[in-house]
Amino acid sequence: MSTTIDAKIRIQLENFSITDEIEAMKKVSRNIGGITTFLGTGREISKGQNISELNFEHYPKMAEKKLEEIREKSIKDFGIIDMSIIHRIGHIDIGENIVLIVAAGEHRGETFKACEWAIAELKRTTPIWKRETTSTGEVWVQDTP
Amino acid sequence: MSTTIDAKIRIQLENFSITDEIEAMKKVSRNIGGITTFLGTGREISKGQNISELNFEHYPKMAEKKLEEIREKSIKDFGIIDMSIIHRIGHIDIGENIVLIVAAGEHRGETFKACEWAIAELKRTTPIWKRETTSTGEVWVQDTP
Amino acid sequence: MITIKYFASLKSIAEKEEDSLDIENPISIDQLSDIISKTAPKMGAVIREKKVMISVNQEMASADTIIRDGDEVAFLPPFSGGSI
Amino acid sequence: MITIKYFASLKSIAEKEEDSLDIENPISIDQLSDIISKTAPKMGAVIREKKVMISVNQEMASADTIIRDGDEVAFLPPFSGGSI
Repeated sequence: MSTTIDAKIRIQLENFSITDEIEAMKKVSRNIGGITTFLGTGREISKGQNISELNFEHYPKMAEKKLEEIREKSIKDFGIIDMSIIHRIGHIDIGENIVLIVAAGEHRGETFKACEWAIAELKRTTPIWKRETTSTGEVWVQDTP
Repeated sequence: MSTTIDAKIRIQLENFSITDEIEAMKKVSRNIGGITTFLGTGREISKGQNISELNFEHYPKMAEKKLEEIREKSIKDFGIIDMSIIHRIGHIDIGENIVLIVAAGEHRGETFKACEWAIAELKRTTPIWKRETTSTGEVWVQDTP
Repeated sequence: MITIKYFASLKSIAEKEEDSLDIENPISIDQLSDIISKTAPKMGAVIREKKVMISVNQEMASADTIIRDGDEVAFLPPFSGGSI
Repeated sequence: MITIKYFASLKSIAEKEEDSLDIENPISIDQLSDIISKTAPKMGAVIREKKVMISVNQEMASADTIIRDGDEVAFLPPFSGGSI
């Protein structure tokens, strides 16, 4: 777990600043013309049930490795300039930031494609698990809606 | 021209904070699960020429009206929860923020689609013009690359 | 009175940002273009070559759109969109 | 010594987070699963029903992947992705 804003891949307990992450990304190149960002936040309702809190657990080392693979493949396959991926773990309240993907490129088309692919790939390949707390108890969420 | 962060459509001289805009968006609904954001920034090079500065001009009233139309159509056609669009005018340095589109939804798919459509539609329909200053002078940019 | 507005690159072609024309109306955009061409032939050429879009009261218009006293007509060069 | 790790919902099924097995090796994931089933039948059932993915040294593995002394084997329930 690292909290250095220069690290392009991070899994951390604390919140992140989207502005700071984008400003860090802008420093990578003066040719960046478009930055597409996806932010995942904690929703209040899941399958009709009110959620009071979320908890995230990850497999250390493997999760970071998968995120780095996603970053490298995004740069290579979509021709973007750079990408950063930050995922929080531990306790997260409704409305709080969970995951951030920042895709920067010369033109906007590739940044949308890369960002959308990266979040789907993160959900598919990165060992991170979510536990939802509702009025009926706690449950590990096993599907990817 | 308004600078109230609650206004979902703004054309303004001053910079904006992406974090503040996203936090304002989160307040709209506790069912927001995904927020896709597009940020357009000033690139250093355009068609092989070094750009030293940018200037933006808009047609007041008409530009705001077009942005509001884009916002309303995005919400209606893509089923997102809400969208904000902010465009700066006047002098803008390389690397600075120019335009921000924030699309918030319950699920990520519609937020990517709405955000990508909105920036394309903004470029197509909104009366905003860009003047680039290079070593050979100033030129109004008339194509949409 | 019809208000005419020029934006971006058209300001230097028209050599003004705004104009007020005290002309007989209603007339079509096409007829207005003829009137402008007489006093500003360079601007007339740009309009004739369809290098600009035209709005009436902030809505997109076409050659046969009718304009009336108090209307605001704007000549709009292609938009740059302000980003990539 | 083979290190075994359980995550998320599997921790309560296995009733532990980590285990160290001093077993003869190299063996396949399939053979390891048999050994686990003997001492932890509920966990064995989950593995047999393919409700989990398995990694060896942080890379995805399959039933015939061979594991050796010092390897880290992890049982991974379906990922939630942590967002929408």
